[in-house]
Amino acid sequence: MEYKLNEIIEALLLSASRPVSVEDIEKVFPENPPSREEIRESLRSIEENCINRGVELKRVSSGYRLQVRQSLSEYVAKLWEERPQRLSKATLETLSLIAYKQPITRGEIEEIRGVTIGTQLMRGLMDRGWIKIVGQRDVPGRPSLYSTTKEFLDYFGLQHLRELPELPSLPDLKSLDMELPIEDIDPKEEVDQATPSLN
Amino acid sequence: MEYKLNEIIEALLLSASRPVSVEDIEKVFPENPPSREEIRESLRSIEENCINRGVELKRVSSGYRLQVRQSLSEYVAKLWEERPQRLSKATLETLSLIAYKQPITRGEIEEIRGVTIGTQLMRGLMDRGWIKIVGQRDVPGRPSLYSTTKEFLDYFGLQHLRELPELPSLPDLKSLDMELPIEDIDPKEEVDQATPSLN
Amino acid sequence: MQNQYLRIGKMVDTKATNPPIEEEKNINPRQEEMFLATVQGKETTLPEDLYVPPNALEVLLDSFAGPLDFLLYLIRRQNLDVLDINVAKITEQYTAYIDLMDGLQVELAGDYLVMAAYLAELKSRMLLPRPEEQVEEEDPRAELIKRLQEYERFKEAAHKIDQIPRLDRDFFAAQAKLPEFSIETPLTEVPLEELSFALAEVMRRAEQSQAHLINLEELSTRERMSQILERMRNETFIEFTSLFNSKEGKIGVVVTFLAILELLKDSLIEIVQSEEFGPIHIKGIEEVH
Repeated sequence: MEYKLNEIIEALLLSASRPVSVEDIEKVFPENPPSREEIRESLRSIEENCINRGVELKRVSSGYRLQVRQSLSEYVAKLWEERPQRLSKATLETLSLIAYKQPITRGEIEEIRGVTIGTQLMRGLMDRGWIKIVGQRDVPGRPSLYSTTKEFLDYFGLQHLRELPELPSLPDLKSLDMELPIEDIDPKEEVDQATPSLN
Repeated sequence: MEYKLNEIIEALLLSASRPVSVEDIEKVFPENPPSREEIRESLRSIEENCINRGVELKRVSSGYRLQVRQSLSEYVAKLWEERPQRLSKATLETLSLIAYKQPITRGEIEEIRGVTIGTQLMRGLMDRGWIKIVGQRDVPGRPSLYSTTKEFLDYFGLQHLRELPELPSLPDLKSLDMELPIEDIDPKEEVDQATPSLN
Repeated sequence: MQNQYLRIGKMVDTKATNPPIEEEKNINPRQEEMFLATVQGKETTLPEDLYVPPNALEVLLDSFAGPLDFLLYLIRRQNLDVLDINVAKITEQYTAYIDLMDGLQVELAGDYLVMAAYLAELKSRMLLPRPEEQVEEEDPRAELIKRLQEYERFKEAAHKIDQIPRLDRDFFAAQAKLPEFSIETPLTEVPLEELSFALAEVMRRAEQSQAHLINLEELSTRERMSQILERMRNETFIEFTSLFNSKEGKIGVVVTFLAILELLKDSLIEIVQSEEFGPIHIKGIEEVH
């Protein structure tokens, strides 16, 4: 059984696009879940078995994850350089929906685009570091909410989302002034706003 | 060195988000790349080491992929918030027509299916990278010819088109004489007419 | 509707007598009962294994991939081989359904009407005497049969393809967290405008542009929503006031406040206060166990 437990946990770690917590592991067992101690024991054994493998077990704030060894990053980078995939139309549309409508679930993107989105596409965007999961929507299935990242902004040379181009079909923007008295703000203050640090 | 090669290849397999080919692996070495034989040897050893692990090495159309052992899918599926999309009848029928009769035009698909095919359906299939345009038929309007892609095979865990299930055979219609009672047809003849064609 | 003399067996009766809902449930006519529909004086049977609520025949049609699929269903229901079909009878049945749905004002996909026209034409061709010299000409029925057979092959193939284990449904690709790395040759340059064009196109297709107009103000709010959510991944409770940064000025405060309201509206956060006049905290929605 413990043997099998290692296999299951490894499978979970390698298939989730996010860190996996002990509670997550507990929950995948429909009945007779292993004890937390057993799960932790199994995680320790997976960690030990990673010696001489391409990955290592890391503990982060929200759980555990298997991560490609940093020492092998040069090879991974080469693999990514080799195929400078053009961004497909599907990718661009998905990315733009996440950028402009974040936080948004995959289902919501699909609804607007009218076509289903392959998991690969979402993973591709995550791998590039352009999008990340920021939470779950509180509906059945608890779908992940995606938002764009700092790397996304960096890539496009932006500091803030609001620097994204307006939508071509956008109506008169002057209506914005009506709602917020921009004139009242000291221009110096506005410069300060360029660093909204929440963290 | 060979030892290290296993680690590197495993790292590549786990970081590509697509199947990895022997050529892909060869190219990540800036100098002194291992020989293809060494790479294949290493892949075999990774495959063997997968026994008692949660993953297995599969060969698909565009290369090798580490995937969660299918027997563990039930656990993994529990961790996924979003249930996988079902493919609609329309999508499956269109996809199978393209798979078995490629290259084929949209009009030809419509004729056999007896329905008009929405642009969304074709775009959905293109978005997911399962079909592509490979040319134009030389008839008025020069309609696009579609075929399936390697990604289509990858998605279904196949290496070749010929691994697709056999297309049900079409009984010969010449033997069909509406004037004659059906019983007159030799049943053996019908069996002989089985001519599965993958084109 | 009345002028179609439509009468769908028990269903109409049931409705007319207005039985309590429980009773309707008890009837549960799904597999067993057979319904008779009378359309313009002709009797036809509705499929036994499909319960067809009045005015919801679209549901029936939705379960077919198209008119050929529907025709095949009609044939199979009589346990007939495609080779064995009586074209005239099938045509009649098919037409009866189309009329029935037309009578119920179900919006039919054009494909079904095209098929009806095709069948009618076939029927008329069969009524015409075949000229002696044109022996070569195919029996018009053979044409229909050929189409049905060809379609059925791919219908089956589609079914088989659906059974093949596939990625993300039956098996899962293994993937680890990537190490940190920087790519020297950058990925294909994407002009920023392409992003907004991409979105504009999606919106146009979705024909929802009205509901989805996004202004720059909204973007700041959305960005802030993401930031707050992300912070909540690490902290369960965040003191309300700590979300505001005075350095950001009035606009910053307004944007943060709007973001909190949006998150609240989307049920992504809760606002809690442990005691009267105590500090206000925001917290994530409890995980459902």
